[in-house]
Amino acid sequence: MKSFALIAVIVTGWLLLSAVSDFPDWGDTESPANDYRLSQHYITETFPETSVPNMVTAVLADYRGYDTMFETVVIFVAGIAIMSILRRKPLDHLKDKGKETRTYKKDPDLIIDTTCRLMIPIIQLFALYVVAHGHHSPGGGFQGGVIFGASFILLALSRDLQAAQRWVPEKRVLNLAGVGILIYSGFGFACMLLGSNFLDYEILHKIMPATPIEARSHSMLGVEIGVAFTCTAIMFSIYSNLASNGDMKETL
Amino acid sequence: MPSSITSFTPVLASLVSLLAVLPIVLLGKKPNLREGATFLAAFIKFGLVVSMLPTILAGSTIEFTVWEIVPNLAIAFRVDGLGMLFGLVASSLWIVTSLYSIGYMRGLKEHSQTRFFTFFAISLSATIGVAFAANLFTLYLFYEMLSLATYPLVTHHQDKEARTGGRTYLTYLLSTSIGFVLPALIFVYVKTGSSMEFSSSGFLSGHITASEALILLLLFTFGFAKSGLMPFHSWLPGAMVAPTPVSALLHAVAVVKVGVFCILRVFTGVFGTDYLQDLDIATVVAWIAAFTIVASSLIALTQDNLKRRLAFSTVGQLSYIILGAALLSDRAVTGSMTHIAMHAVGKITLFMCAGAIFVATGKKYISQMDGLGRKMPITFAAFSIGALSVIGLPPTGGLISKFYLVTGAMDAGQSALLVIFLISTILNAAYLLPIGYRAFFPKDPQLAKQPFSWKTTEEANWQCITPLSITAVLAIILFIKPQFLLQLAGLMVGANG
Amino acid sequence: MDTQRREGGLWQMIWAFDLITLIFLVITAIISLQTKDLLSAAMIFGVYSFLMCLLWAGMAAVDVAFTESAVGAGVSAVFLIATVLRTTRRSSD
Amino acid sequence: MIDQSPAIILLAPFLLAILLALLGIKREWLCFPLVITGLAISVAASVITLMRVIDEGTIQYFFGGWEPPFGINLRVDGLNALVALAVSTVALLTAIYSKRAVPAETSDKVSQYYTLYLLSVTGLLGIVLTGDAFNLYVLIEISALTSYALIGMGSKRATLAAYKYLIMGTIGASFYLLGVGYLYIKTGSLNMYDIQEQIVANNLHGSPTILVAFILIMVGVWIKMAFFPLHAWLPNSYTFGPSTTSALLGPLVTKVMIYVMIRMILTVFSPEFAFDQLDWSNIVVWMSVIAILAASISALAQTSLQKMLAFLIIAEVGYMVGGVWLADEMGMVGSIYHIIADAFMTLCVFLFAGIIFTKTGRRDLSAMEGLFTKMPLTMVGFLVGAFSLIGIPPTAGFFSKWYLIQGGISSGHYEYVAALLISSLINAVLFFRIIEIAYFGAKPAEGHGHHHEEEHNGGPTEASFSMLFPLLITAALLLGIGLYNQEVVAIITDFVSQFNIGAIIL
Amino acid sequence: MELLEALSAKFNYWIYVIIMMIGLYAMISKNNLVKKLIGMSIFQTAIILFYVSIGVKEGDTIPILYHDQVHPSHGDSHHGADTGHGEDHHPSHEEIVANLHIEPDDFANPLPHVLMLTAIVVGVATLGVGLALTQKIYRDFGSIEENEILESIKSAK
Repeated sequence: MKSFALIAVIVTGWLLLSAVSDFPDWGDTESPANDYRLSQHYITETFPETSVPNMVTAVLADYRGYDTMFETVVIFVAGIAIMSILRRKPLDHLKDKGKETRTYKKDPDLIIDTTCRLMIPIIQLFALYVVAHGHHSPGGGFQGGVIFGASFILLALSRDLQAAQRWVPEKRVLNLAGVGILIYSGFGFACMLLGSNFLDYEILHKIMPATPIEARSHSMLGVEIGVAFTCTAIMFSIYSNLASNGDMKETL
Repeated sequence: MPSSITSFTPVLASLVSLLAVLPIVLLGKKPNLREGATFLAAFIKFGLVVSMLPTILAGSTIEFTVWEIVPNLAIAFRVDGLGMLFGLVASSLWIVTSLYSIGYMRGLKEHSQTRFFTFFAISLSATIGVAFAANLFTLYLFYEMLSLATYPLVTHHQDKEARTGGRTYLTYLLSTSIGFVLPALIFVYVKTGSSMEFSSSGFLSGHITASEALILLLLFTFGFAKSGLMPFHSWLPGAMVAPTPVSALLHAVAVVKVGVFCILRVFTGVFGTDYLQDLDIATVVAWIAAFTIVASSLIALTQDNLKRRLAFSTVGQLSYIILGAALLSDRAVTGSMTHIAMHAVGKITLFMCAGAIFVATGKKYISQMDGLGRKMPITFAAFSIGALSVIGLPPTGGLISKFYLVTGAMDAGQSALLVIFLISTILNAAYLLPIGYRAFFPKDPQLAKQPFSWKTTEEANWQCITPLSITAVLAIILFIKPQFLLQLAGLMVGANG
Repeated sequence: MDTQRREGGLWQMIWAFDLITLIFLVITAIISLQTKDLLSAAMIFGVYSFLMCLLWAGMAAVDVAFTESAVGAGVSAVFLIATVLRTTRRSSD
Repeated sequence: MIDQSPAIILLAPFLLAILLALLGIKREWLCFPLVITGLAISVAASVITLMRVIDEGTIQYFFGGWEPPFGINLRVDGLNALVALAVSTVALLTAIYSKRAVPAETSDKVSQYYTLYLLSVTGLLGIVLTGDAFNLYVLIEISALTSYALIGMGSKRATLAAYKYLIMGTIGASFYLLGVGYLYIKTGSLNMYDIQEQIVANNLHGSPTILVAFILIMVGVWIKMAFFPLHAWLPNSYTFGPSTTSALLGPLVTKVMIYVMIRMILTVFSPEFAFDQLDWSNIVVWMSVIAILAASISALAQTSLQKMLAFLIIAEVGYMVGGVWLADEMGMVGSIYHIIADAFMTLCVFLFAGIIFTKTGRRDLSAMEGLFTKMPLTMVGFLVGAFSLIGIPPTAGFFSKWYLIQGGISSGHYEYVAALLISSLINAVLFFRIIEIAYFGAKPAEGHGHHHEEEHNGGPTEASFSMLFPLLITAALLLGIGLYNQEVVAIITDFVSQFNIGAIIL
Repeated sequence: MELLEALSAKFNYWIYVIIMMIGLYAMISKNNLVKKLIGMSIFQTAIILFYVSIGVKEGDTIPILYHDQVHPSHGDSHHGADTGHGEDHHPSHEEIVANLHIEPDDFANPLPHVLMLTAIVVGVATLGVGLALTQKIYRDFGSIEENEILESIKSAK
């Protein structure tokens, strides 16, 4: 296997490198990718068309919003997939008790506990800020969602899984994830119902107190919130499945 | 230019037995009604075929295009002389065999009779479909359908022997038809771009090179392996594990005849005899056929199992037909077309006799049949007539076709092949005549002394005896009145010139 | 407005920074794959991700860097560690 | 009013998947109707779209109202519309089959299973419909991730197979992504049609970057479609996964990937580049010949039905790759027609395998003993599928083989023709082996037998309606597609002729 | 020196290939399932590196418009709260756009960034699923070494 791998790697590497000399220089402003009307349009027209200064957010949630919806679905799928692969009823687990188990209903360490107590709300607040301010600064639904999810992971790490589950029980996690995507696609379907293309937010100005361009901006915020919901839920769900080996009982 | 008439009749003639499947399956629990349905379908089919006879004899053809299935390529039917001839043989013999198979199946209390009759009917549909196919494509469709529909019949007994026989059967037939015919077919389609309709002058000329033509000819000749041409013949003795009616109808009449019929079609309708003559490639096939004739006759001599001996005899006789076609002279082609009918009648008689013997006595081997003629006089009388016809002796129809073949060989200037005809006729006589002779005049003096009396006969049931008597008589009638067959064959050959 | 462009020296610095980070990236990648202890491998993978995130930030891809720091260096590493603890730390290669 | 039908094709299963995830956890009875609803809508929308494509030609649908290359669009032409219809129909039929199979095989995870199922179908439909190269990658990943889970929910060995699939699949998808990156660096665009325009406008056909991009995309797609030397992930995945999974993924994943290959060659790189300039046609056709033969022979060696079928899929992939690379119009038409025909015939035999597995709990061939008398209707369905795979008229398989051979002959690739025929014969052996077992029993008695009359006691009985129905419908469809192949081929020819492949090799 | 320049101009691309090949080699040759997944992540991040490198422009900045470009007057930043009534503190969107001068070369190409956000997410999703499968395999076979698992399957037969 090793020699095969080596051959495969050398061949692929050679192939990839052979094209490198044909590439435009790194940082070249005149390179086709940077010079083509596509990226030019994204840079110059994003704000006029959507009134969002963060081009990445605008392209992500509007121009390529369809992609992003499926990106959210990827996360959702990962969550469901991991759950369906790994999840088992606790009963199952009791049968093979012989394996190494590390049940420590631990006494919370004072320093860790206190730090986390302090940190978690701040992290969550920051996450909300990242979501909400994605239009103007780096960030958005994904990052915010992951950070929010991470706050629960931190909780689960510092205490144990049950502690975190009190906040986000398994059932609610799944519902939250679904609702997230539903929010996202809901914007899309609303556009369809109003007679426009899927995810063509402009039409939403009919039901929003906003101009068409602002409707885009607002809708983007909406879908980012949807993304954040899904990310939060799924990140925590993946963690809890992986950390408990699927029985949702024990933590690391 | 012969006129052509558009009519649904040929389609119906093919479909009628397929439609009969429904009542046969539904009436599976009531044997009498079920067989009634079979008979009804058989008679309707025969009637339909006969109804077209006058038109064909008048020199017209009947056509019907069902469905254009691939661009420029349709499932289409057309009845011409050759098709009519074959259609007549197959449909008339179906009636006879139906009666016979009822006797046989009931006599032996076979299992799964409904399945048997169902696939029997489907096979007949396919056979008539082949007979009336207007183009190579339709021909191929029905050819494949026949291979598959006969598989359950061949393996009817569902025992180990049947499995082996069935395996050989399908292996040979499918591998040749998929491996040889299909590529040849598509090659022809690609090269000519035509609808591949048979025409008396062929449709290949001008589209392919000489070497391609040779390859195509060989692909087709070997591809239609139902014709039993060596070296693709060994499925045929293997398939003799089937119940005798199946052997009788399908392996003496329908299946193998479909094989040679297809080859005849290829020679006369696809290449056209003139084109083949120009290319001078048919001799190869002629010699392969000649070799098959002699070799199979020799093998037949050594067989003790009656059905196997008949099977090898069939292999040889089929090659007569191929040989006739490959000689390319008008008379030879006429001879080989008529031989389809003559041999069919003769061979089916022989097979039915073999079956009747088995039903009555359970005997399969020739060595056991010493003196049996005294117990089964009708059967063995019919057997002898059938044997004469197959050998080609008067007063049977076999003589007519052999005569045409031999004179055709002379026309073609193939005197070497005349020797083959001679040798094989002697061999035919050597392996067929002694059976009948021994049955009546046993070697064993013990048996020879027994006095003959009608009261001590142990014939099989009447459903078995009647059909074989009919076909035996038919063999003689065809000697006396072969005209309409010759006329049908002449239609094809005449159109050639 | 031009003051916001990262002209001249700043750009050169970015270039140097880029180069050094790339070399470190290769090193961490190799170490992470060669370590027999899976827990260390997971940790070093976290380092790798973090370096990657720095690199991208240097290339003005702030959103990507942000995501990578949250997802790659953060959550991915946690997932890996969780799995290592749930299975086994030893690795034959 | 904008016509939404192209979008609905994939949004319907998508929306229903989400609703299912929300509502189905506690209400298991709700899962099945929701799945059927979603897929039925999808099938209906596919039919409408196909009709429109036939009437009006290519349809575009702009997500977010942004015209390409700025936004993502669906671009539906004759090729997409047909494949999308095939995908949604196969998914619907498999879903009907799954009614009993899924609760039996995945115990308490029914709602998760169905959610993944629908999302997988969404992914596949999205791949087929999208006009954006990067969007295709995202959807490939969706269908891949769902597949890993759908397979991994099976038996013990399925998990390992899924893992292997995950590694191979990720390599494949990443190669594709990298290829798109190489295209992007040279053209600056992501929309398939726009990429082609840019390649032509900037005269990039000679650029090594474009060449490497092409190789990367092809290799990536070949891995995903299990083209012979890259097939290692497939057999075990489709053998040990739940039967519904095999029946969904077996017919679809490889076919959709072949669609991607065709789309890339025709639309993105242009046939001139792929066939004429590169002149790889011979090499790839020979590779496919090897693929066909090797896979067929491997199939012969299998004792497990599912595994045998899995190898058959690999052989069929060889057919289609070869057919595309014949660089012949007829070969291309044949390959596209074969995508559709093969989707249904593999569905047919996988449904059969699933029924046998649920009924007998066994995967080996001897499980089929005596089935002709015990499950006659199931066997009828199976026979049609088997005949189609062998290539016996008038099933769809015969005609697809017909067109492929036609392409092989007219382009002069006789080795390909020979490989097709040999593989047909091997298929015949494979299936008649099964038919024999079903007909004679594994060990038929010696001699003249009447033994079958008494053997009616015990053993499996006819499959339930929900399993039988899709099988028979599939069988009927196979015959239908076969008999009406000209209508299908007309649509395909319409699509293919615009690329003028025949004129390239002169 | 020319070589060095040629090398340095495309240094990112060279290194991305190297990193990618490290990952690919690990994916194929490593026996340990977790190692394979780490290799996979490295492989994927290398591709992301490649994409991000495409979008770089010499002297560029992050692809977010400057605050004073979007808010030329000193109004508060709650854009969208105004619906364009044209009061001095709240210039309408049209007015801002009319005064907006964006030099494309100032900003990094945002498109690769967008694409790579997706790729990162896909990467973590794949990693998660892979890890879940690994855990399940460990549960079923008691090992995460590929050769040991294959042997246990063989011996079980």
